[in-house]
Amino acid sequence: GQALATYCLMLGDDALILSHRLQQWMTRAPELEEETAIGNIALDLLGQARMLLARAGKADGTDRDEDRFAFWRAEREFRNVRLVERADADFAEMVARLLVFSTWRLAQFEALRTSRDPVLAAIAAKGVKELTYHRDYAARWVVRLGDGTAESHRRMQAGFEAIWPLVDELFRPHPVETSLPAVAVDAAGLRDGVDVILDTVLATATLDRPDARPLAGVRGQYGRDGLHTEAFGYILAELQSVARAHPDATW
Amino acid sequence: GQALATYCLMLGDDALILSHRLQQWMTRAPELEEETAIGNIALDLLGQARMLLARAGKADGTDRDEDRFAFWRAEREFRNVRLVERADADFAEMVARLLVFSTWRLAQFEALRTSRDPVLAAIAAKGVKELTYHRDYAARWVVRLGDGTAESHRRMQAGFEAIWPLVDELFRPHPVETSLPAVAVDAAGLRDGVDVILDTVLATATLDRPDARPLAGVRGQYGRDGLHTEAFGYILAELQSVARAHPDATW
Amino acid sequence: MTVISDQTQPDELQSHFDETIARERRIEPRDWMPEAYRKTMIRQIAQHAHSEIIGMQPEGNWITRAPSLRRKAVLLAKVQDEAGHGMYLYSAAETLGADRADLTDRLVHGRQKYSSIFNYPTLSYADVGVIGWLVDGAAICNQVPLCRSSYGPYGRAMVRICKEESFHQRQGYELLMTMMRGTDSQRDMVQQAVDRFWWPALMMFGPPDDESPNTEQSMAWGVKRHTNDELRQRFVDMSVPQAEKLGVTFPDPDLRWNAERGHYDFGTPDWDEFWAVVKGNGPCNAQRVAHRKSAHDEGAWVREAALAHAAKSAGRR
Amino acid sequence: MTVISDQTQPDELQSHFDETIARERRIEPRDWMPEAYRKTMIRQIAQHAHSEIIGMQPEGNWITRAPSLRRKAVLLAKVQDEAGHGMYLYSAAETLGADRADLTDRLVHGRQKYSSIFNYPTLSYADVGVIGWLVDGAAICNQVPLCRSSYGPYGRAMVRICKEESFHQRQGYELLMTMMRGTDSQRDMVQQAVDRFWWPALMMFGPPDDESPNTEQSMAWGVKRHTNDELRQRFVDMSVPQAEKLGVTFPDPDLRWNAERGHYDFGTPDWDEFWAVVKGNGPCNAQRVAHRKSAHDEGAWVREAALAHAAKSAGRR
Repeated sequence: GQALATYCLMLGDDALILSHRLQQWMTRAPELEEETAIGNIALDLLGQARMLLARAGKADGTDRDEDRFAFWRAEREFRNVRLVERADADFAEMVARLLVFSTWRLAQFEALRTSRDPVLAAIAAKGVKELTYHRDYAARWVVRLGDGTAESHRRMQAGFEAIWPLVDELFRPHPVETSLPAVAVDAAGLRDGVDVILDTVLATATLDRPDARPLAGVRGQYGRDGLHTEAFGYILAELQSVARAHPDATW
Repeated sequence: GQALATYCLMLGDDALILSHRLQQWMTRAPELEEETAIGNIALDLLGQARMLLARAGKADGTDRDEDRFAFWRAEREFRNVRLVERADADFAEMVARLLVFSTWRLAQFEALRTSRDPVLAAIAAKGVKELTYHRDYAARWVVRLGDGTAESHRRMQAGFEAIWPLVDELFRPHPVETSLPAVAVDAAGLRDGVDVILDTVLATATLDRPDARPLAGVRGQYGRDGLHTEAFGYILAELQSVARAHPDATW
Repeated sequence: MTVISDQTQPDELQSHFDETIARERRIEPRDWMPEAYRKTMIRQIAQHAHSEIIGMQPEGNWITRAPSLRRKAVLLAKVQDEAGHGMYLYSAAETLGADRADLTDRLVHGRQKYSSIFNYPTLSYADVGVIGWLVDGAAICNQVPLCRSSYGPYGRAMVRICKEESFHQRQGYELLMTMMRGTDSQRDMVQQAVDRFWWPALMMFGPPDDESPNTEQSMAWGVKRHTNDELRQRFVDMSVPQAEKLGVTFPDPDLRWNAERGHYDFGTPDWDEFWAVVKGNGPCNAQRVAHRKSAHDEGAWVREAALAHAAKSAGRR
Repeated sequence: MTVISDQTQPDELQSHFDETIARERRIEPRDWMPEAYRKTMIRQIAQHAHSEIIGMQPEGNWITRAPSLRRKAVLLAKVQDEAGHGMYLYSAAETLGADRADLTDRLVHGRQKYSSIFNYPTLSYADVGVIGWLVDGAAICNQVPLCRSSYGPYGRAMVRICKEESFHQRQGYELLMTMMRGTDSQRDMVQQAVDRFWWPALMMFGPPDDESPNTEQSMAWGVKRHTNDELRQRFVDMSVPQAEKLGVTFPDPDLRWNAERGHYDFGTPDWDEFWAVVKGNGPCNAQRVAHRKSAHDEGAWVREAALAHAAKSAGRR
């Protein structure tokens, strides 16, 4: 059905766009070990995105493939949360976002393993292991940087301050999710579990939990509704440029 | 003829792409006065580009309009020198490039005023005044920054060092130019005049003339041949994104 | 300008000021004025200047991606005009003893406001047109009366600014007209942009009169000429026929002609949203201020160098 | 590993080393080795490591723009593999007493070389395929013999690296095959990429034998197994049929089968260009080193923080 397809796009677009932001770190990371770790995470998320977008094309009956969704949709048709759109100011902001994102997504995927949709359940089962690694990787860096030098502490705190307004949106229930009981996960229900983990990591890292207010939507619309930040158009211009320059090509 | 059209594209693309790089300064300049000055210069160059691209479409008999050339050509079809492609590291690099570019283009346009092609001659006549302003604006900033603080001196020198390898290409004669005697300007012939001016400004600014070697081409090809730097694809992805997303639209 | 001798007594100064206002003449920089008037004017002009500067961002966002070279030139010129407006407005504030660097500092540290409309994102090229049509349109409704501001330099700056804004407004409307004659997806873009900007545009006139505490004093001083609700009504009345001509609708089910009043009735803006955005919690407040601050901070070495060079040059003369 | 007691005399050490080499056995980290051998090995391994790291850039340039998600995943995995290769190679160099931070420092200050091929720009997605096919292909020709390097850790690293490189080469060739079956503009892209990379790929084998002064010693030590010209010929012989199958031509009018020699004859690379690029004057030398330096410099605070945190954690234990 259309609702399931849209739900798959939500989960798929989250992964696709964060993977894009992580791809931009390749050749720019502080150490080779980080190049390979970030590359791995970007690959895992890209893999999740591909399965989810492909699933969307089956679910909505259009049989569109992953590339049709990735390269030929307009900005309004992307359903990712706005958290994944922001360009990273520095490595600290990258790991701050990765910690929040992967903690949240892991909680989602843990619940999705028992989804009534068998494809989603299988994707989730595979993803749980990956996301656990992503979260632990991010948490280790958050702790290292939070409890490292004065400079790294300052940057790590600033990284969380910068992304925190985008966190609330992760737990905002969406009609598409609520229309798919036992298939989709109730986003609001994930909040407590995620909070416990984030608070633990922040405390270990000697960081303060930001109390920034949630970033407002526009006319009650948020990323899940196709309403994005100004950064998003630039992402798509880059992501889609080669594919769109050659509409009849096969790769 | 085709040669005249190509020559118009060369001159037009130089202006179009440098204008793009200057447009990226809007809302980012160090002072409001600089926002307006950079905006003016970007507008002048954009105006020159529009006339030249339109002229190309007449000259080659295809009647393509300015937008057809700007938004629907592939990277290899752009004929601008590589100097205009680089992203500015800072304000100093921006004014360094602007000084070199506008001094060179002014010399070109002064000569083009007597071109046998009446349209080129008219475009050049109008452009000379604009380019004189651009050059003087850039020169004033080069002097201010070169002979300002230790920090600004360092940055200004670094700005010239960064762009200098791209300067040689400006004076490299191209077969299209040599095939259009009395219409096109002999690029090599501009070198001495430009050098005198640059040396004067550099000396006034207490800066050293860099002795960087020219940036190599690839298989003997340079910007004028459609061979660009890696930065160029990203420029086009952004520049052409909206136009290409709506191929049947009118604006 | 009226010259006041140094010996004039405070009471005389005040009554002279009051008389100037009452006769709708202009207060000039060297005239005596009550401190509260000076402060109010500085705040009003600075906020207006800040709005021009911050207002460059939502539109500037589309310059490099403009879909035709003509539109690119139009947009670039417009954003550049806004920088120019900012400059004259800061100059007008300086005639009151304010310091531009200090005002900029207040802006980048979030201690002085700018128009809340710029805290909404621009999400398609249609937004450029809608900002021209509705946002500049609302700004003009607000600003035309300010051309008669009792403070001379501000009134004169507004004359020039309003002229340019009208030009921008026509260009915005013309872009939308062209897009509405284009493809379905262009028409969708326009309608979506209108849907996003209509209510925020109505909020540009400020809170309802009964919640606008400064209106009375401002009107008495001749620095404000109409109430918020009057201007809002004028804007709605002007915009509805334009929307019909364009072929778009406003997202307000209560919008209809009231023959009795001779005006359009319309719904109530979401004032909670308005106050949230004013207090810094709109979709782009943090982004806009951070962007401005980063440009300002990254330009510090340039400004210092210019000062250092000027000092050296002065020394050499 | 052969254990040598502390009392062994220099002459005995040398003859033991010579014998190990002569028997094509491996030198291991704790074995005695001549200083010249150690230095040569460090330089060779470091340059190879640097090549992997710098080689990430030309391909990394296309990750975010890959035209299909499958190609994106393949390219991302490949670039990530190169980071991995860099890591084991630096580790191998460390077994000889080199310090990775020091080697990185030499790279970012232009004091140590990397393969010149990476000083050419990647200008279309076809370049990704051509780098896989020709550049990785040439690298494999160079590297397969190094799996038998007399220095153990390097030889073993090469086994793993060559395996992955072959995989990359096949993926590159497969991309080109797909593109050649696509549109005219895709075929043009492939041919142009081949035209740009063919001669630089031939130059990857180094200067002609008569201008390659170190070859003799390197072969004697078993750290080099074939001459530059031998490997170049092998690569040409291998590549020509692949090009025919693909449907592209190499930009060399002198390229033809020589039945007498049983090899392809081919033209002379532009050795002036080769030496210019080696000396730092290729189209991307400055860009590649500046990019690496900037990543390294911007990561300094992260590395410092990691050290500081490790020290704190150790103190707490």
